[in-house]
Amino acid sequence: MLKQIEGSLGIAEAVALCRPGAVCAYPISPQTHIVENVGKFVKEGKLQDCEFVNVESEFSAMSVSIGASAGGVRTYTATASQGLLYMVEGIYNASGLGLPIVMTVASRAIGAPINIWNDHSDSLSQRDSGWLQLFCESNQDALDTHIMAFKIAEEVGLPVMVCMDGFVLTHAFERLDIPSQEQIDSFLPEYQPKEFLDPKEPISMGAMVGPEAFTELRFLIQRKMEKALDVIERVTKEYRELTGHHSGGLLDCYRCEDAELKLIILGSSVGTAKDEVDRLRDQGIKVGIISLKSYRPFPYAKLREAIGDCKKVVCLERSFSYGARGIICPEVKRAMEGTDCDIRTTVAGLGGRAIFGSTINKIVHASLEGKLKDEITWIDMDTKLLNSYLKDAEGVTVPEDALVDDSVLKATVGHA
Amino acid sequence: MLQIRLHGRGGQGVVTAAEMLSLSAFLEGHFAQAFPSFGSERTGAPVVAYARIDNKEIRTHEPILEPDAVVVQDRTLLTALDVFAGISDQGFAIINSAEAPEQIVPELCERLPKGHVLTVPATDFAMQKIGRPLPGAPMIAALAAATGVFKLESVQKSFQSRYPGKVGDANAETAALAYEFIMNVKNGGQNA
Amino acid sequence: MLDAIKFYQTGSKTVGNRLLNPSMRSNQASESRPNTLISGHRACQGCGEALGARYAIDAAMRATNGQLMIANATGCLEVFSTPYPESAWRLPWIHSLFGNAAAVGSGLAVAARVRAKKAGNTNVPRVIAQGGDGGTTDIGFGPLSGMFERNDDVLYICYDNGAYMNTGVQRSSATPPAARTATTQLVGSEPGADWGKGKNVPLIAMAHGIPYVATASVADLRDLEYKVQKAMSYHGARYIQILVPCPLGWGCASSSTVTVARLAMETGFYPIFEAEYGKVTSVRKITQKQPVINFLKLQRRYAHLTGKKGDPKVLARIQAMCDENIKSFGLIGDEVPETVPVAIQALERNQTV
Amino acid sequence: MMNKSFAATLNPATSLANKTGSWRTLRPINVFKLPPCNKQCPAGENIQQWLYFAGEGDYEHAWRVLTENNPLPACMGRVCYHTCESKCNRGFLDESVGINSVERFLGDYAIEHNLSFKKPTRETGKRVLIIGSGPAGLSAAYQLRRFGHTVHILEMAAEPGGMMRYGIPVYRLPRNILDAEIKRLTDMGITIECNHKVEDILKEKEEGHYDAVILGMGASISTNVDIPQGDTTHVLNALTVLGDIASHTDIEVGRRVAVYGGGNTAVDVARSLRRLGAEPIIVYRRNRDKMPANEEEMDGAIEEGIQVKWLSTITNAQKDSLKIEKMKLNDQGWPEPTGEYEDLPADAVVLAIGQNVDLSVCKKVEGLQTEKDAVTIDKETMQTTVAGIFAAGDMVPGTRTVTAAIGMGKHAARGVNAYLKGEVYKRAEKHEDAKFEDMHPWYYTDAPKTVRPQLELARRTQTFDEVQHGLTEENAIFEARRCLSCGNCMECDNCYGVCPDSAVIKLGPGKGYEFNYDYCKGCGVCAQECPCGHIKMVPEKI
Repeated sequence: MLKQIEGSLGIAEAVALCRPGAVCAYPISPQTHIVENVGKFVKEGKLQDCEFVNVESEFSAMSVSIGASAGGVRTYTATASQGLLYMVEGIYNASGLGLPIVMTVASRAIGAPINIWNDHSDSLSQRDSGWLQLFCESNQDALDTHIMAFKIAEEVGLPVMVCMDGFVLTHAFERLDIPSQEQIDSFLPEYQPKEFLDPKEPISMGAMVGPEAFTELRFLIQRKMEKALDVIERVTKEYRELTGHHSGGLLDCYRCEDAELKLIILGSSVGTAKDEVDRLRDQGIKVGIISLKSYRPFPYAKLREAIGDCKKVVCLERSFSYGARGIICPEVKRAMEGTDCDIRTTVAGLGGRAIFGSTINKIVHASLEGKLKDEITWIDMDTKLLNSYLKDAEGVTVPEDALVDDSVLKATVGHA
Repeated sequence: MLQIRLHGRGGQGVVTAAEMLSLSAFLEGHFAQAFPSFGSERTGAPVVAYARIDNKEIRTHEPILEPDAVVVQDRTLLTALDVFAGISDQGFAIINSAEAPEQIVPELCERLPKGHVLTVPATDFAMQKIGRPLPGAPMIAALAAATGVFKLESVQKSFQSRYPGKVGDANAETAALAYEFIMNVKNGGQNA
Repeated sequence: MLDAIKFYQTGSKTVGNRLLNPSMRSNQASESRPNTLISGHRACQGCGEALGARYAIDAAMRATNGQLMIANATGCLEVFSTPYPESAWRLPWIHSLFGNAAAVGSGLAVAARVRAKKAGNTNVPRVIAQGGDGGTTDIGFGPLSGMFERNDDVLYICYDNGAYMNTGVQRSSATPPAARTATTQLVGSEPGADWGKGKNVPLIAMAHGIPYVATASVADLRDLEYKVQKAMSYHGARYIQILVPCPLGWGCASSSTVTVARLAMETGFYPIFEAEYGKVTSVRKITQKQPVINFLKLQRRYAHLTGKKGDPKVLARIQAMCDENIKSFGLIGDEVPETVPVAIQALERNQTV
Repeated sequence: MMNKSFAATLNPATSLANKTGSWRTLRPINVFKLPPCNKQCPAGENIQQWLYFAGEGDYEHAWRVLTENNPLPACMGRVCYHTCESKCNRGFLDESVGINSVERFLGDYAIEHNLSFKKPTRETGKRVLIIGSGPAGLSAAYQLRRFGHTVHILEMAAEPGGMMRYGIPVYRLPRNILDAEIKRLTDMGITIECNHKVEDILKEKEEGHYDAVILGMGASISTNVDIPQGDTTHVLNALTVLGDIASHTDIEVGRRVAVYGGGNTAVDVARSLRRLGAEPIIVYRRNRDKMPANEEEMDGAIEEGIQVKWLSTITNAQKDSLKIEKMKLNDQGWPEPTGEYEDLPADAVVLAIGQNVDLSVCKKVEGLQTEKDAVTIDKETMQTTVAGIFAAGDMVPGTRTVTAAIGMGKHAARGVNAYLKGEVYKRAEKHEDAKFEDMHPWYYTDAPKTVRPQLELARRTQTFDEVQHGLTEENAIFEARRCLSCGNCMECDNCYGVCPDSAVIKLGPGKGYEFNYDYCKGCGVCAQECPCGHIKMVPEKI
């Protein structure tokens, strides 16, 4: 059914279609609208046999989710940014216990300084947590991915984070095609927990495991992750056939055929970039996009195949690893090890600084013109602002960035 | 693709207006998109919202730098911000005011084609029908009248579906007033 | 005639009593008690927490007819009961984290209700969340308070031994003043834990207005069992804090676990009471009042107070604390306090000023 | 079955594979200590144990345990001076347990319910002669009969019972009670031949084909002192007076009677005379503290209006009055004359200063050694210096009380039994003492001793009705339940409950507990919390 609704409401509808037994959340922007709507569905009876718990912190949101999942019901929660970090201990715990919780991360920057706007530093900080991390291009993709996430999580036996860009997607009003309850019921059967707390068959979950078995347990989680690559593809295929929606998957290629440059992008910037790639193609510039949908598990083989013999790859990263470089780029390099593919990365769109088509355009041109000199390049840096500080503080300046676009800076929040 | 930027202040329903605008277009079979400027929308603070209307899937999520139309819900913003920044030469500007456009934005009136810069006393209409200064419905109805891209009925329907009952009806009535007002201007009539 | 004589040799103070009608004997006296925490666990010799946990959970098992599950905070109890590959529990049990037992309990309660409802089953398993004082009064306090205010159907049991024993006896907010811990050592001019610090979680729990709050001790089994049973008769958030001596952390003989807990009650050091909906409804009266020195002298954590070099001023201060407890909780006499007692820390802080 | 996660999910109760018993350096064991009451009891009664069953209301079981050592509980529940109570550990807590009154309750219960002793399952064919049917003789006969021996008692008096019949006033021991308990013994097959004074022990033994003999004659001769006297003043001896009262219930002695002596006999005489309407006054050479008479009996005498002349000796008995010399106690507590005299009006004097055994018959036996007022015996076997001849009761050195006689009779019987099998009786080694310090007094709720309802004082002084009433069943249970069960298990389940490792196994009612050494870590909480001191921690062999 087609609806013109806010992305958050679409996610809430998707979650409700999956018939969870427990949903809990703590308010944090920009995730709030999702759980507000799920809570409403529970209260008005649209979502039955489900309890909505208003907890006092994200730590408890994850903990209540752990309890509910261990208690044998399908469990959902959502968070972002600081909230995600506040529940980190529980995040690792949920995956260690193999609980198939599905959680939306409405991706947002992490403070200090406090910043409510979108980037990927929150979700990517959890790359080693043992959760599957699926990124979404659009609200339709996010809606569909949530539904698939439950099935994937339950098959794999690990929790799944559905990462969708905060505000950009969560607060965007768009046309969404919502599958019918019958469709989803046929796709996602009633939840059958692999193990749960049941007085009929008492088990002790969460034992202390020492050196004698810890490595093996870790190995088994990694094995689940590797299996998850197949599961994601299979579930995606099934879902696409059911709905006709081109959502999900490990990664998605756009105009990659004969591309001399392939951009690797995660999240909502993919859509913006697609429009720009169309314009560049119209100008005869052979550029394509690989939209990375599954960051964990990382589809090394699939990505290598997607890059193929293209000699130039540029990543667009909306997060950063201090003291190192990008976070995505090293993974891409690992995928392309042994080839002569030139892989570089750009950092843009931090803390809500918008990514425009023009941003993509600049990156493409800079790459093709050999202006991306280092492995990593900061895009749309306000060097004037930077230098005004550096001059006073340290008596030095950095070179003015030729790649900066004043209108971009102006259009971002705070300039408006 | 038609790109619209809406300016207003927190509490005036700017984001809702953008959403209703997208819904109106959706109801007519268009692809549409609306999104706020992702701020924390405190009452009284300047707020920006965006909307896009197209006949194919809208993939981009970038903010609108070069709008085809600008809707200004609060005329006090005219002196505070460059609300018309990037507006295309064939663009439309709808301003919430009882005064004539020539009196408040004479330069813009000169730059854009005749009839593309319009004022509408949306707050007055809202006070008449809703009893609260919520100019969203009349403003987008005015945009509908000015551009002809979507119909008054769609605007009314979108508000009525969002706010079933009295509030929706009152919004629909204000929308009609504004629509009539602009059609009247377009047909050579004078501002009230 | 036998039943008419209410005097049973040891009255109700022992675990069982062959002279009592079986229906009146303690749960622990039963040959068929559930032993939910079974032998083979790795608790230290004389572990009060192991004892308290079995007392409490067995009682809850009886109260719920075996329809019970547990969320356990990180801590000694968790570590000694479930080291891979052996579990000492005989009921559904989960350990998640140190600070989240209350919230995991809430989640389990949700799941139990939803599953029962879906299955058309009216018999909903009940949930106990449990942890030590560190996991309860400190790191798990936020989730605990959240569970309370939502009135989630969880009984939270805090096994209070007054310090972080699992990590090597560090101070918690339940550590009493002047007590030695690894982070409040017996050095300096005021050895041991500081005065005027700490929090009284039972009173805080009462301030949430939850249906049931109680303190108990491993030295009064029947009182403990009664309280657990009573707690299970309520739905909503409930809190029981059980004093469980730690021979290691307190520096007492492993055989003294129950004795030292008893002295904590009989000296007024640890008031035993229950409260319903925020109001104290009964108080366990001291049966043979003893000076606090009798409690302190069994424990090396108070070695600086009880030997020849003991500081009489500090001792007097602890005695005053006990006397204040006796007064404000009405531990002697027939009365139940009309108003909510004031946390003992208030006295300390007032004196500090 | 659930599909369980690797390592992080465990099966229930798998910890049983971890045998924590290996941690132990101390091992708890059950010890059976000797309660002070049992230790004190001259009859060797297992008091703690029979109180245990009495407290449960299983009176027959309690009575059977009691009568293992004492066949005369109804009598003993009346006349025993119950020194056990003075040793009772409960005395440290509040008041001693009223052991004696529970004993009497059980004795009376057995009479009321016609409980009988079991006959021996096997007759040995051995014949034992017992001389004297007093408590020592009856006790010995009972124990021998239980062994299956044939027992015949020769009694010189007209009725059996010895001093119980002729030395103890009826108000303390109604004769129907004594008769009932003797009858129960004869029902076992014991034969008693009265009015048969033995003149020649060996002859009796030989003619009767007895395999062994036990001498159980009582101290039936009153000790005399020479008091210069005029013709008109009666000077009588206590046993004659008591015997006459027992036989005729009424005698003429006089109105004002001085009873000379400070022992139990003196008190018995004084209280008996009071009941006959006389005004007895006890004359004793020392003070109350040094008085050997039972304290309770003395209290009763004073309550009944009997006066006492302390620190006094009678130097001369005149018509209507006695000359008394005042005494004082020296450093050793012995009386010394002061040379001060006074007159005491009195119609008669009853001498109650001691009794002797008639040893003349013993002296006829060759090789039977005697000493001052007793025959010489082996204290272990109770055998005299002549093989096959044993002695018990007043005959042998030691305390001359009914209770002591019963104890000695029991040991003599065991001595005989061993002798008949060609063995030498060796007494069982006594268990370690159960001390109050080993107990856990906190566990015992305070409960005062139930005081036996006493007869109105006035009534008591005018008749020979029993002074002490028995306990009601209610009181008996209460009293029995006051027993601390010193050093012996009372099945309170404390060990079973307080074990943090669930390593104590409860075996079921009456069966006690077992330690599960597979899991017991040796913490010692069970031992510390055992109310009775029944558990001891002993070092583990490492």
